[in-house]
Amino acid sequence: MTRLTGGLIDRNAPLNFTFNGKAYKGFQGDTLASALLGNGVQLMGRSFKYHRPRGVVAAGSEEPNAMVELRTGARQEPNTRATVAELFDGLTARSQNHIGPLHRDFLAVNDLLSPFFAAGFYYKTFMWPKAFWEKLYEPMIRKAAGLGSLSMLPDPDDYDKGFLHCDLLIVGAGAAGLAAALTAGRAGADVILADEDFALGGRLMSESDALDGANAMDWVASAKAELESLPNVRIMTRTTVFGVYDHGIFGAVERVSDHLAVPGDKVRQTLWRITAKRTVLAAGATERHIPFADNDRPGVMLAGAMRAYANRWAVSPVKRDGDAIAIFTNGDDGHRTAMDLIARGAKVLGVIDAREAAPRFGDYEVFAGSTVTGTKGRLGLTSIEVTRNGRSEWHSVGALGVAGGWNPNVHLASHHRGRPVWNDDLLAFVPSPDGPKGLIPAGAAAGKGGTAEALTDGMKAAITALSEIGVAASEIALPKAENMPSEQAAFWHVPGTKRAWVDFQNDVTVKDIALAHKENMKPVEHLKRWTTLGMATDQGKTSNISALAVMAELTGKSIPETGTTIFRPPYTGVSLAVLGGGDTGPLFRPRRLTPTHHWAEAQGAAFVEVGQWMRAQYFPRTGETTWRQTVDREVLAVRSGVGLCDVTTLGKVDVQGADAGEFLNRMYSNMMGALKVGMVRYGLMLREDGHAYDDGTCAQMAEDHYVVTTTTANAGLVYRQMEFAHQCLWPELDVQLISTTDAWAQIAVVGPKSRELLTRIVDGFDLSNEAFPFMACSELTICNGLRARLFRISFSGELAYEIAVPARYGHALMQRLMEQGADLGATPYGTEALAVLRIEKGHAAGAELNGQTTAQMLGLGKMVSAKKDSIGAVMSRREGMAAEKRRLVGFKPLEAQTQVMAGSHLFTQGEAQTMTSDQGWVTSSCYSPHLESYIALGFLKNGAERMGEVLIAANPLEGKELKVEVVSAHFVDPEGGRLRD
Amino acid sequence: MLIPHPLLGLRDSQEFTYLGDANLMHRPDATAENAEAQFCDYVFQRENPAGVHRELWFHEQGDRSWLVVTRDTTTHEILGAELASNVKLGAAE
Amino acid sequence: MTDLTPITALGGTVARTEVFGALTTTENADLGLASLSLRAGQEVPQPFGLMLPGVGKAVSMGDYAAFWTGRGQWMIEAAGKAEVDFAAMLKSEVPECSVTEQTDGFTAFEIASTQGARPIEALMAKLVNIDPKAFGPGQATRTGLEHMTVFLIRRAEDRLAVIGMRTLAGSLWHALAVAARRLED
Amino acid sequence: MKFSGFKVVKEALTGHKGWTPLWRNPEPKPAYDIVIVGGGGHGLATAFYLAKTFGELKVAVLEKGWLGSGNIGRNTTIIRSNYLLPGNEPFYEFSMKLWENLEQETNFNSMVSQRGIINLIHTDAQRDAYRRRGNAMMLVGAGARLLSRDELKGMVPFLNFDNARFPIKGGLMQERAGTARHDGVVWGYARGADMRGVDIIQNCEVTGFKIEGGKVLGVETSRGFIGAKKVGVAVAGSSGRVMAKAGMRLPIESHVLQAFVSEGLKPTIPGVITFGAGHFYVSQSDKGGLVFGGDIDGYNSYAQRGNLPVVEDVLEGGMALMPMIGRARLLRSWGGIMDMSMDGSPIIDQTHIDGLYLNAGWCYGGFKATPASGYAFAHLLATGRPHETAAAYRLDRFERGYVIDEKGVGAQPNLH
Repeated sequence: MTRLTGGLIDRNAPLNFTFNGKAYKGFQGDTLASALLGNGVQLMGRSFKYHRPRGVVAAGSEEPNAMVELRTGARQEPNTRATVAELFDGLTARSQNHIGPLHRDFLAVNDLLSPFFAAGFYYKTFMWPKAFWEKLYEPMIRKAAGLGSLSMLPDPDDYDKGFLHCDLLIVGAGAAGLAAALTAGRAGADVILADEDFALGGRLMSESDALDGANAMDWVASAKAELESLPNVRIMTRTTVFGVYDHGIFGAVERVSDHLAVPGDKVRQTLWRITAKRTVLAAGATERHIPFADNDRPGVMLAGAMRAYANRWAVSPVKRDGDAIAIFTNGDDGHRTAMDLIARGAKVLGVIDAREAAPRFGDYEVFAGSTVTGTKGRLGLTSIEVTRNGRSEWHSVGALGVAGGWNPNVHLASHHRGRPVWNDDLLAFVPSPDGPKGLIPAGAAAGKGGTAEALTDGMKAAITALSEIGVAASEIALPKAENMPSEQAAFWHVPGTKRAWVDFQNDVTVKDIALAHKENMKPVEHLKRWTTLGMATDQGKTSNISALAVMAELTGKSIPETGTTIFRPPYTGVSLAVLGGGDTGPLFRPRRLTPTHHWAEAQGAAFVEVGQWMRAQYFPRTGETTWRQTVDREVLAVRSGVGLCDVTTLGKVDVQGADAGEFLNRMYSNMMGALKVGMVRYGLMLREDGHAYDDGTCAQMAEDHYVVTTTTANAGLVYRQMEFAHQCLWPELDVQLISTTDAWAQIAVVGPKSRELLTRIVDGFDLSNEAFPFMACSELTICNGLRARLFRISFSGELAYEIAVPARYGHALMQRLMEQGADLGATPYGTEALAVLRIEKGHAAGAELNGQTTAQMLGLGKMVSAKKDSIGAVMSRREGMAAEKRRLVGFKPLEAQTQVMAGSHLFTQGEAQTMTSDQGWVTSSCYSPHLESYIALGFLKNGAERMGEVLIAANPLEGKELKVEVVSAHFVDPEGGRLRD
Repeated sequence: MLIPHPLLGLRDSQEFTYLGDANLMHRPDATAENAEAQFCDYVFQRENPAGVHRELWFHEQGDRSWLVVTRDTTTHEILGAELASNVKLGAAE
Repeated sequence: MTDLTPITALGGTVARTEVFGALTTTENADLGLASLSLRAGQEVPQPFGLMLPGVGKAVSMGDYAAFWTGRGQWMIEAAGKAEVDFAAMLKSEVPECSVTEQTDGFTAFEIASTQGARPIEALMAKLVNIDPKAFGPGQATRTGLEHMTVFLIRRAEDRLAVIGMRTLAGSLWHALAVAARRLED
Repeated sequence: MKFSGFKVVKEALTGHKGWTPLWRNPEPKPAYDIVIVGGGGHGLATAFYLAKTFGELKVAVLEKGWLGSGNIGRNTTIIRSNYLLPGNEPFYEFSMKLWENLEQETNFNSMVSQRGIINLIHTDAQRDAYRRRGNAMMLVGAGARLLSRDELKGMVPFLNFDNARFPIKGGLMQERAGTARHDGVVWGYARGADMRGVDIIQNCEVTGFKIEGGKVLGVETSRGFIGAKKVGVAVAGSSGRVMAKAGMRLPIESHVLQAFVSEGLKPTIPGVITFGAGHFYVSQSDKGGLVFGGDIDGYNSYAQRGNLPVVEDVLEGGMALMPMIGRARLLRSWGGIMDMSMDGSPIIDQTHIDGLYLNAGWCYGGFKATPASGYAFAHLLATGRPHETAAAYRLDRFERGYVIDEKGVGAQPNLH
């Protein structure tokens, strides 16, 4: 054990866990990384490219090395940073990206071959022989690449989403964030305080600084207690604000139960969309390292992280108690780590300070003007080489802390592409002044990392933010604090001939940057892409600035001239499941059920998804073994008796107002104004670009009242288009629009016996052809007083009606029609039979009205009235549209029992089948039990003039072709006598 | 994004459906001599500015009003929103 | 009276109700609904004596209530009037206006809390991007909820009505139930 | 310098001393025969083919920032030729054939990887539409397979076959489709063009066109005036902005498209898969990240960043389709600006200004078109005639009524 004294762990709550199958113990309050270090485990993973042995580098979410596969089975979670994985009893973790055991990774051979794997090498080789890239090289690369693995099982956990609103969102609950929260909370503002950690305090948890002369955590505890008592403050721990979106909207993930073995009844995570009037970004800072030769060994870590492990988790980073620890720094901050380690009883070799005028703050050795120039220890650091003025000596150490300075966490401030600004005093980029509107950086995130200045800055940021939204907040009494010394030299890396890592995870070294420079990959984005620098899971948090500094040195430019990179959401990795939260199965999207759905279900109907709707597809009966048998029966029943079909899905829009007729006249291409009350007209709508859009009916219920129907697919779109026309084009017209699709259950009653059936349910309404002819409509009552609407319209070519009743009665009406029609052969039918009936009649549906066709093509050219203007009319007459020669026709296969596949292309017999000889295509096909033949519809060049011609319907995709005869699209009753009788 | 609805205040843009350039309100006169050319321009050509853009949003999951929103396409900052029918009627006067 | 027997939007013969901790959700199958739209140039009428509310507001008086749905448009609610031709009743009140029957266009779910506003507001936070703090009693709006469109009416601090499309009743109930259940602990 | 495995080994053994810049950083000359505006994939490919195939020697490419900083640097790297309409499919198939020879042509490994694309089918109507499309692909030799549900289960068993709102009923596959390393395409063309004498000039923003008597004479740039006999503009995403400097309006809106990459994972997804009932398409990069995207945000934008609703929409689709990706993490998202045209198809044409040529309107499908777009644009610039596969990409097709509308949604760019 390498535990020290103190810390914020609960020693009375020991927890068992395993790493690579070996059992260990940790404590409540530990992360996986601190617990492993506490057990003397330094080796935690392997690097991406060279498979170098790696240990933990950081203590937070920026960790590039210590990544594990957490949990097992379907909950296996790859690439989890051990530094943020809260320890729970029974946790299991495995290191990843190695073949064989972690300490003897077979792929470590890559490290020996590293000279061949220099930056950009992929692009220069693997090109010969040509076929080998995909067959050999790439599969090998793919297998070796990647990090952790997925279980390939569906994620078993639940995820939630939600929306929060506040006056002030505070990102980060360290010194600045807590001061801001107290200030705003006391002012009565609605505050959300979010922190990715499971406890409040931020860096205060990891430092030994006193507040008001006492342990800083005492102040944190009192601040927490006060904030929890304020009803206007919501504290959200384990919550990462990962992205800044427009107008003060933030994406945040709350890890509700990742700290538990299983979520139980809870969701695993919640995605919050937070709308904040103002935001204080108090996200702290991230420490950077200093590249030097072989600086990537387990045991080499950031000095600030080392301090956090010592102070917060009471662990020493060495494998064995008594091993010495050294610090390599370019500034005062490294000395703090030495002091804290000593205070906790660790053995410190000394501080290697690159500055000649290195200070000394306590009783430890200072190697002034010195650098670390080498390390030893394959699986864990054993010694370091310290060099001063060219003279080197080796020292035995078990760990080395590296302090290269701190980078403000400017990420969220840069999500709107505001570029961070270089600050020469801080030697760091600070947030851009033109960052997201309403977002104010504070504390270390603003470059004010001293505890005292962070507290003050947080308070001031809150006051400023609130004053902008008219909330007066007063200064609060802040605890007395100090700013620790933070002098620093612009010392970026230790020059040398050996490899010095800049990006640990992706194995990018100083040499790689030099090579990129040599090859003219100088713009920082080229550097990144050529070397993969900053593309690892830490998104360059620990590497980008060092790399810029090295490139700046090579180009002779300053760091800001060399550039920075754009920060993009998310701040840290966010599980894909929570972003796609909610239902992923049958309720992934809402389901619209027709009024007769439950009835159809009881009949054993098969259902089909039609957009949002579930519709009955067909109603199988006992003894029927194929769907075709069922559909053939349904179709024949309709044509010989009477069929019933729920057509509620068709869109219905109520159009009222003095100008309703004129309005519809402008919406539809054909004349609608001259309709009569009690009559229905078929209507064709065009898009403004002249193409066919939708078809439907207009029923005139009163002088100033129409009921319009649309296709199922376009119901919402047509309603929207009508609102557009009404509000944006012709607001002067007196028109009121409202959808009534759901209000009415509409049932098609179709077939020669439909009139007889309806006669049995209407309350004395005269259904005779004279009183209620084809295309008539009326309000009436049925079944002893139920209000209903009746439309005599037909899409099948048969005598047919559509009857509408309040939706709650649809179920009962269907039952009643079935009962009353039993002796007439009343048969329910679904969408399949519906399709057969309309294909037999040659009516266009979705496959023909697919947005690419014109009225001319559909044989409806005459419906575009030249006597008036309507949407799309002018454009439908353009040269290319007028020249369109394809027409909707019917096809019959010469062999009646061979299906003409929809999607086949049409060719003249004997011609080569190419795109230029293509004559058209088959849009819809079915078996017609009526004609005892397969039939089809399709578009054919000059189709109207080619009746009787035999063509090839080619389906090379499925290796088939057949001969079809061109016929009229009206296979049934082309004269239309049946529907008028 | 949040759309500052002139009646309802700031609303989630997810409640809206976007159409495009507010010039789509100015449908040409079909009886004009060069009507086809005017319609081609109306239907297909766009200013597509990098900067301030007047555009149509439909509050489909709200009060079903069409709005003319003025927005900077380079920053997404919204400078104002009006009811389209008011704009149209005002323009007609 | 017709001899056909209606079913509720959720498909039952009686309205569904379910308790989720502090929240109880009930299918309000008896609610009559009709939309009222002003024609060009009309004054705002007072059907059934209701002062039709302004933007984003709801009012109620006895068995009748109304909420604003758009400029010059309201939905009129009538408790217990689902089985009668409520649209005709309304039309006779306001013959000059456009009235459309909407009783079966929608399904109304009434959510009541036994612990005041907090559970209602917590539920809203999981479902709709409407700030509950600014959506007190007497507020009404339409918004999106799990890919559906709904009207919300804050009938009281501890009561919220969610009115969605009738054909989506099952999906809407599911969404409300899942969210309410997750608030239970 | 020729790149090869041999060269890599030699340099590895001699300390990488022999590598030289991939391209020069030349100062702009006063004038060129042809100036290409835009150092992205299409512009560089145009320059490459102008030099290599059409023998044009005095060519410059002007890039506002760094090479490949536009959409070629940020996309989901999919290459495919699975289009429906005769105006499109031969062109994309021509592009596919160029992809298949790209490495040999440029001597640069752009990692073209034909691991296949599967467009999933969820309804019978969709199957009919895909059959029509698949047959169109067969007609130009692009190859296609109509997969049954059972075949799919064998190939991609991790999809949600049994518990889906929109059941998977099959798929249309193009086996020759796949991905290419987007940056590698930029660099391959840039290096190839540079080696053939093209001046590639970075940090050179075109600020205006010099047009006299209806003829273009050159471009004003942040580095001074550069004369040109012909100017080809290939700045998709910024076409509206750049062509406005020539006084032109276009049948184009600029929209933002977001794309996403997950943290690296061991091999998970073999090829490219697209959801047919939601907005989600995905592949896995050689490095291991799941690269995926969905719909455009849907509003005019030049801001190069998107918003959260689309992020959620994309991942909802992803989770519904393949719920096994849930425990992977999103690493990075980005937003690129797309030239969304009025019919969803591109423009490669002369403008009404003599000598000024336009390559634009690629919507969110420009990456796969890069080689053919470059070739066809070079053909047009060099010969004055459109390449046969790009003959339909005329600017006047809108007014004349010959739109190429694959989706059938009309003149509404955000629906294409």
